[in-house]
Amino acid sequence: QETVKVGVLHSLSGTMAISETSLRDVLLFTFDEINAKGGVLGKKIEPVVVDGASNWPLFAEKAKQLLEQDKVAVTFGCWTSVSRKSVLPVYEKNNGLLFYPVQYEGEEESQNVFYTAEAVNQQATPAVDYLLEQGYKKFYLLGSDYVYPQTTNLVLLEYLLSKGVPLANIGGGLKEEGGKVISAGKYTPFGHTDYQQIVAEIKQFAAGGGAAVISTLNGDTNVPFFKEYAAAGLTADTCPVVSFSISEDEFRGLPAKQLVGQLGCWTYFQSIESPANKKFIADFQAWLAKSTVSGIVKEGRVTCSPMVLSYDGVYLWKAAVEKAGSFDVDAVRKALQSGLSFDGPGGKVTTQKNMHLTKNVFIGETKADGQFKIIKSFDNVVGEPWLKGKYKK
Amino acid sequence: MPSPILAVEDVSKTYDGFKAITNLNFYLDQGELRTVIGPNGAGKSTFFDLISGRAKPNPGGKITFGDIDVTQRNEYEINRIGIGRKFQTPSVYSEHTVFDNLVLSLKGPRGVFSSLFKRLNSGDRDRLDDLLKLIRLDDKRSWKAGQLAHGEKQWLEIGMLLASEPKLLLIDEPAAGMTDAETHRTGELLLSLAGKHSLIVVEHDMGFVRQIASNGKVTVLHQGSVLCEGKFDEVQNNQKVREVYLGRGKH
Amino acid sequence: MTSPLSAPITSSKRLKIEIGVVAVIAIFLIVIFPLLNAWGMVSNFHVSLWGKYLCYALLAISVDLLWGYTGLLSLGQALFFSLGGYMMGMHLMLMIGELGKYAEAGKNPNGLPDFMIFLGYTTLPDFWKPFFSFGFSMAMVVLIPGLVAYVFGFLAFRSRIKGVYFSILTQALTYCASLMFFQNNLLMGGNNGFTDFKRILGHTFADPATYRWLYIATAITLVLVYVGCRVLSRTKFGMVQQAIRDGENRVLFSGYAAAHFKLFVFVLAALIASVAGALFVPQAGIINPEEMKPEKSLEAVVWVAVGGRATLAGPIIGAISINALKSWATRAFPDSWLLILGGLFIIVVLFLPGGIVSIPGKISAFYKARFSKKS
Amino acid sequence: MSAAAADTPRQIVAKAILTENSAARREVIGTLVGQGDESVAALFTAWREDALFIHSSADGAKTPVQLTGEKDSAGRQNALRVDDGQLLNGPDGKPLRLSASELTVVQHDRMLRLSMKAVIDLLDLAASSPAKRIQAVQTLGFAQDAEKLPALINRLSLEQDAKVKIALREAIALIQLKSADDAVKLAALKELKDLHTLASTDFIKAAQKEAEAAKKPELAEAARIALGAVENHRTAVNFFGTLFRGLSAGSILLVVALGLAITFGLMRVINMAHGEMIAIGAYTTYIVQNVFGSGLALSPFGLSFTIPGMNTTGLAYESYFLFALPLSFLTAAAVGIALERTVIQFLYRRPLESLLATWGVSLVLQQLLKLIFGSNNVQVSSPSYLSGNWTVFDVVFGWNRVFVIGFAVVIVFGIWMILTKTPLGLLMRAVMQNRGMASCMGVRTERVNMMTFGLGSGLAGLAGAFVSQLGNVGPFLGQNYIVDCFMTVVVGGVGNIAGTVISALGIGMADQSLQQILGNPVLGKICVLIAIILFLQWRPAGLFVTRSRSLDE
Amino acid sequence: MPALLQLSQVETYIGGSRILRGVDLEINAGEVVALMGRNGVGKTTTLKSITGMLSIRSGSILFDGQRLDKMTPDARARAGIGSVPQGRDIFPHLTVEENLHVGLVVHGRKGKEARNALDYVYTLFPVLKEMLSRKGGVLSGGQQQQLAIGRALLTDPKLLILDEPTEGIQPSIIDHIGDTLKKLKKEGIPDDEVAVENAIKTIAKEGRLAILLVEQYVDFCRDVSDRFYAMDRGVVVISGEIATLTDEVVKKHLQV
Ligand SMILES: Nc1ncnc2c1ncn2[C@@H]1O[C@H](COP(=O)(O)OP(=O)(O)OP(=O)(O)O)[C@@H](O)[C@H]1O
Ligand SMILES: Nc1ncnc2c1ncn2[C@@H]1O[C@H](COP(=O)(O)OP(=O)(O)OP(=O)(O)O)[C@@H](O)[C@H]1O
Ligand SMILES: NC(N)=O
Ligand SMILES: [Mg+2]
Ligand SMILES: [Mg+2]
Repeated sequence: QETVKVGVLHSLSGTMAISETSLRDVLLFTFDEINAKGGVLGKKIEPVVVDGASNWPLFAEKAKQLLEQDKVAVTFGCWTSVSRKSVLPVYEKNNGLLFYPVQYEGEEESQNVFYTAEAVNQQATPAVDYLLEQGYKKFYLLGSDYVYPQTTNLVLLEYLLSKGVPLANIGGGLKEEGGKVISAGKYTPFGHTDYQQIVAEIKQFAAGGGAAVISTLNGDTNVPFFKEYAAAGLTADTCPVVSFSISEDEFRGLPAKQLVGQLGCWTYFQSIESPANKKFIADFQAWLAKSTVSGIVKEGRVTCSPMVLSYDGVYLWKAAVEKAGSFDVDAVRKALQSGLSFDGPGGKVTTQKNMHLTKNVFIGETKADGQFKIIKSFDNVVGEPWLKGKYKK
Repeated sequence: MPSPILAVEDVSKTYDGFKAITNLNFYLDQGELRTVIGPNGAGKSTFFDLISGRAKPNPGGKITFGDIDVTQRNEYEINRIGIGRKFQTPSVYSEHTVFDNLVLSLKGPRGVFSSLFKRLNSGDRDRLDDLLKLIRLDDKRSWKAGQLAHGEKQWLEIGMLLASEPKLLLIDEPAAGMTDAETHRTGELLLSLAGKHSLIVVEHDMGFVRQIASNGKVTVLHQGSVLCEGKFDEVQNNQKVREVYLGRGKH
Repeated sequence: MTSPLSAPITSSKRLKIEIGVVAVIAIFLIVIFPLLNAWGMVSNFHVSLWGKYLCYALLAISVDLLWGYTGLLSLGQALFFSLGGYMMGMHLMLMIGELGKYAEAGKNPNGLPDFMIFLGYTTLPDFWKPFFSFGFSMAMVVLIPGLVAYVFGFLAFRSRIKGVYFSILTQALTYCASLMFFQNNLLMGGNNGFTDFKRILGHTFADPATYRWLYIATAITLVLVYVGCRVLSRTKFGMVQQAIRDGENRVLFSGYAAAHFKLFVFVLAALIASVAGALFVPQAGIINPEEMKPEKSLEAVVWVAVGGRATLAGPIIGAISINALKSWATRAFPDSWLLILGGLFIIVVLFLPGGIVSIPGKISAFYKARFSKKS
Repeated sequence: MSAAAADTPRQIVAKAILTENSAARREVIGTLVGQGDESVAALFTAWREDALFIHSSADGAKTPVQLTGEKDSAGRQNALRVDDGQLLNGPDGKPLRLSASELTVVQHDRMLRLSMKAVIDLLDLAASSPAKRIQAVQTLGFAQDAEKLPALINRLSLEQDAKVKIALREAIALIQLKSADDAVKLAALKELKDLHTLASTDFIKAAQKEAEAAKKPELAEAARIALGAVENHRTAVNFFGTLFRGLSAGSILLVVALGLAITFGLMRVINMAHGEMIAIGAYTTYIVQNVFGSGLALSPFGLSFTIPGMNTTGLAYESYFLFALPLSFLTAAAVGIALERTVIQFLYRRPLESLLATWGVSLVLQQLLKLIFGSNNVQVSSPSYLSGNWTVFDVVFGWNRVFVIGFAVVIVFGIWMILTKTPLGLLMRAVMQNRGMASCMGVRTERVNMMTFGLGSGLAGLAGAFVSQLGNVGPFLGQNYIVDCFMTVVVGGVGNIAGTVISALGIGMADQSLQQILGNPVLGKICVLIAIILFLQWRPAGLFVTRSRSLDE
Repeated sequence: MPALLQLSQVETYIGGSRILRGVDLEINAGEVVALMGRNGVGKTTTLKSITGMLSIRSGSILFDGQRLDKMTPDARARAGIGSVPQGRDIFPHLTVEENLHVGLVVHGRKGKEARNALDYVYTLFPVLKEMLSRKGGVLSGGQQQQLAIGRALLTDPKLLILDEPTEGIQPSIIDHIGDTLKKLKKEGIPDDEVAVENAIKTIAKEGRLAILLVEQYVDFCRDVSDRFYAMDRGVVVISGEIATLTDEVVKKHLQV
């Protein structure tokens, strides 16, 4: 049987492997699932897995290799924005197609990338809406020192101000230059291990009650942060933390007991009680159990939003290919932009003209078993990449 | 009286509270060959360290070479004004050949840029050949210096010192590890240098000291300062010197 | 190792052989390989790939100049590589102009780099303006890293920091710089750095010929640097350099100001690395602070060690072979290639202390030994 | 709206449950404030834990119930009526047995829980634990609800505990800030000035603004003074807090760097795999934790196997950490010894190459850890005795931090004893300074090398057990520490344990103070690095230079 | 009685070049043997072959009935070979006292035995006692040499190997060392103190201490040795009773 080559471009080594390996796993699972049902346009998917190794020039090189050497029909990949930025010119130059599955800062809309990712208005602003509704008055912005948190916080700053929150009630610090706010919030480098100072600051910030932390801390650094947070006697009751980068997968490495009641916001939670989701989880677990792919961990696996958005991406691509009747990128793009829908584990997702996705947004509260209890949902939120300045008064 | 080429005045050196040199005064005339002896730990090598810039004296002391205050200069500047030194433990460039060791030591400009464009001329080559013969390492010129035996390294280091043609030579235990005959040859070599160069030689081999100090002065250091100074015989018969240094033996 | 008792090989004969070999390789790299590409026998992908490898080779030479020849193990060479890259990157960013993302979206009337629009800038900061000029940018590729190297080297060598202290200090320097460049308000693109380049000297990056010319420029630079370093190592300067490596303190007592020599080499190596970085960035398509991380410098050290320290062919061979291995293995063994690479380092260090370049010598020594036994 | 006087607290709760609108529901709950009994607290807890349900009978009547007791095979339990606490009877008059899946869970949201908390808080005013009482008092105070004032004043007259008294005074003053009477406000501000609690900041600021807006200079001035007192207090808190944080950051640095001070400082092996030794210690802790719990399943290299657990709970489970400490040491030491035998022993004469080989080792170990445990971080929970804190005058002393400081003191002392007071230590130092000569004197250098490297690696493992309590545990954990470790050892002066101690504490202190001053951890870190560069200008061979006279050291 | 140490046809290579070309050499218990020769003939190489710092390519080394050449250097040391290398090899960052203690620790000498042995070394080299707490690395050259000899004595050797022990040492102490070597050899007891007397006994072990001495200083050799060997270009060229070390022999074999 004929095959179609599909690229998988994630970091399987280096610092980002912590997050990205799971996406490789779920993609392989999805391909198997589709292949078992006959593939795409009658062709079996032949994955070409490459390791970007958390190294951005290497990402660009691997992208080139996938497009120019392997001639893949589509690529699923990237986690960090900088990796996406580094491969973007390659996709544009070769007119390739990349599906990008991870919450990101927006300010971009390439014809060669399909963003299944959460845009800022599909994650951060709904979460803030929820907090405001719950009566929180003070917000401490904390993030890792890179573009996604920086951008998100700048957007949130405008958003909060537009909602009448006074500047004095926004913690973490502002940096102004020439009258322009160029940074809002507190930032720590990747791999930062010492949050004593920041937690002490939050403790004082929250001393008078009514405060919440909005965290865009990335991966690893959440662990020392939350351990310190708990050690300082701060809890979800005294000052809740809403995190945008902790999904169920990251949660596996966190001290769940000490986090109970903290908040998360995604377009998917494993705890969604829908038949589609239950089936997805069961199938994925079954696939893991019998998988022979090297380096796959079988125990204690969970599902999370970036995984599901990767999964959705593959099916959307399949739908687009089938609609276009061809693997040709221009045809597939056209099909994608025509508003295809797929009933994924997180509910229905619909493609938009601007290469983003309309989807449901959920707010969840962490539980001791590492799952989120869904406490609020927003249906069919349209993904908007250009948010900076939008809420400016 | 000619002004001394080296004047060491009231110099002390303390290491972690230990006084290695105490109020030392020492003068060396132009062209003089001075022998310095003294018990182990008397401060002879430290004395050389101070002159050659490896160590700085305690504040207050003065060391002048010609009219230059060497305490204000660092090692390579001191070398460039004409003070060369042979160390007590042989120290050569072990990864370089014997020949290159000498090339590196050859008198001439020492700057970065001059070294980029330096070529050996025939005069240099002749001089190097002579030196190799003198130190009897002619047949080992392309050996790596690190492969030489202990005594050969001693000779090589002497050769390096000569190659740089310093005004003042500081020679620490040149005879150590040499056979009696070679020791004698070294002595003759040093004597032949005297007059044109000024030398300070440290040695424990009394036969050798007798040989090189026949016309010159001997200084005895003890506990960091001068115990006595004079002709070889005077020093040898000095009761205190016998007590702390020579012992009851036949020396 | 040559036996001290054996007659020294006539060095002039050796030199002639070497010149021949270098010339052949140079012609292949500079002329034949690009021609093959133009004729379609070598893919565009491989041209840009080899262009990058050659940049890495330059970086490796700069490391070896310091470590192999002068005994200064710098764990910060990637800093100079990146600085060169950033200088080139600034120029390339300004060349994007109307082709950028914000411009496409109609939000960038003044042709600013996208990240500035994003930070709310409407006019270009002054220090960016001269970088419109290619010539000025190239001058900065030399000046800025040279200046950083000079100041740092001056301080370090003046106070006689050496050995691991020097290594750790250079590591701290590059780490510090990477943290600094991560900051958005430095106006150097923050964590994303510079990317999405569109054209260089009027040529668009969409055209494979652009990559070919970049490749040729890199190959020429490499050959020139190789020859230059080779000549340098044969001068008296080279001798002093190696003397410093083997006995820095002794050198002082021969009248050489070791610090001046070290400073010269350090700046020279920084310039080589910087030029390599400037050539690398247009070919790789991105420069960001990640490239300044200490690990990157460490990687370059490993290339040198694997290739063969204190030789000039060694770093080139090491850089190319390890990166080629990496390119291949990240595709062929995406899961376990680091295991392979790590194992390789261990094996090379344990069993091949002279690196890859020592293999021919080992083989010939082996045969010589067998031959001499028989006779 | 007010609840009918006849309603018992239980009935009010039942009524609230049946109220659909969430604001209205909060209001019903609000009527419980200041009254109620233990049963209300229990009901609220059940509510929060999703154990309250609404039972709809066939006739459409809705009854709130709580499910309790043993589940039977069908998952059914006894149902207690919320309104009277009695068993719910079916139409046949017999108690019904219901299963959760047939019932509708009573929903709750964050604000509702806060309302419930307010009720419980007042209950808690008389709680036996002072900490609980303080929390209750603070919640009431922050709400600035004048209605609660009498309850608080009443409590103040009864209260014995000094800390609770302060909290009560603060709460009363905060509520009085809202008073219409300027004199009361003034007195409240005075009181707040005397108390100068951090929590009052925002309230005083609000009062100040209000006073300024209302053109009441006297009040504004009082507010300004009160604020000044609070800020003074804050400065003191930050100062002592920074001291403590610096000490603890330094201790952690010390703990993680000590192993390297041995393998690199003493042995001169540029040990890039040090970080992975830390990771091994941390993973050992993880395994021990799981063995004490329910076990662990792993599937490295496609093979699956299970490590059985002991299923302990409570204190027995939490004692896992005490076992993990020695085991982390031993595991890492064993790996270190294996490493020494296979790789390091060939490199003693080539220190710079040891850097490359150990870097290779570190890559390999990272990959192995990834293959065995997966690339995700794993979860290590802190035992309760390490997860609380002491708060003295608003300075927080986390127990984990205090423990690390104490532990650092212990191991530094231990290492110092071993190295300087035991024959083994003497031999170690002799071998590390001159292997050839030591062997000529009969020292079994191979064994000493092995033990020394084992000791260094073991210490790294021990550090791993500690950092597992403070940070993440993943295959790349070591990378977070390696740069700092080398920096610490080098700044202290290679080969000098005392130097390592001082440099670790110095860097920790500098880091925390700069962070405090600059308010930016990144800038703080940059400044520390620059300070180190400048420091080495002054001391090019580290803090403690071990001088030797030889020309080529 | 077989010789204490016996080298037969020992060949040693350094980095591919053959330095020793079949050295034969014997030392009996209680004997002082001088190994002489010009610079670079292989004396140090011979000693290193015995201590194990260099491994031999062919030939054999027997010590006390054991094949020494198959043992590691530390096993050789524990078998009873003590050495003072050329260049001294002091542990630079250990104090003088610690330098001395290393030998005691390795050979398990404790308590009174250790104290006596130390006292003996202090009598031999009084300067060491004054410098106990200073770092070995900062001592003067001569002081280091004394420390190296003292340290070797404390390992309780049966055979003491000295590579140019008088190098850099002041005349009075050379005399002192010479006397000591003679005393050790003759199991003589110094006429000073009882403590020293005991110490000597423990060190000299009833005359079982043999000494192999490399020395350039001919008078010193004549003074202390029983026999001599002279080397040239990696082989022994002449040997015999010390009395046969005439000036002619010296001229022929030891001078250039
Ligand atoms: N860098 C130093 N640190 C500490 N002490 C030192 C240092 N340099 C020299 N000393 C001490 O100063 C004293 C004099 O040493 P020096 O080497 O000058 O003696 P010397 O006269 O050359 O002896 P020798 O004849 O044995 O070579 C010794 O006690 C030595 O320990
Ligand atoms: N690493 C090496 N490589 C090659 N040859 C070496 C090496 N080390 C020493 N040699 C050579 O071995 C020979 C013997 O050296 P050795 O040190 O044994 O001489 P020696 O008799 O002790 O001389 P000395 O009296 O000067 O100490 C010398 O010719 C020396 O050059
Ligand atoms: N897009 C992110 N999370 O980098
Ligand atoms: Mg001396
Ligand atoms: Mg010798």
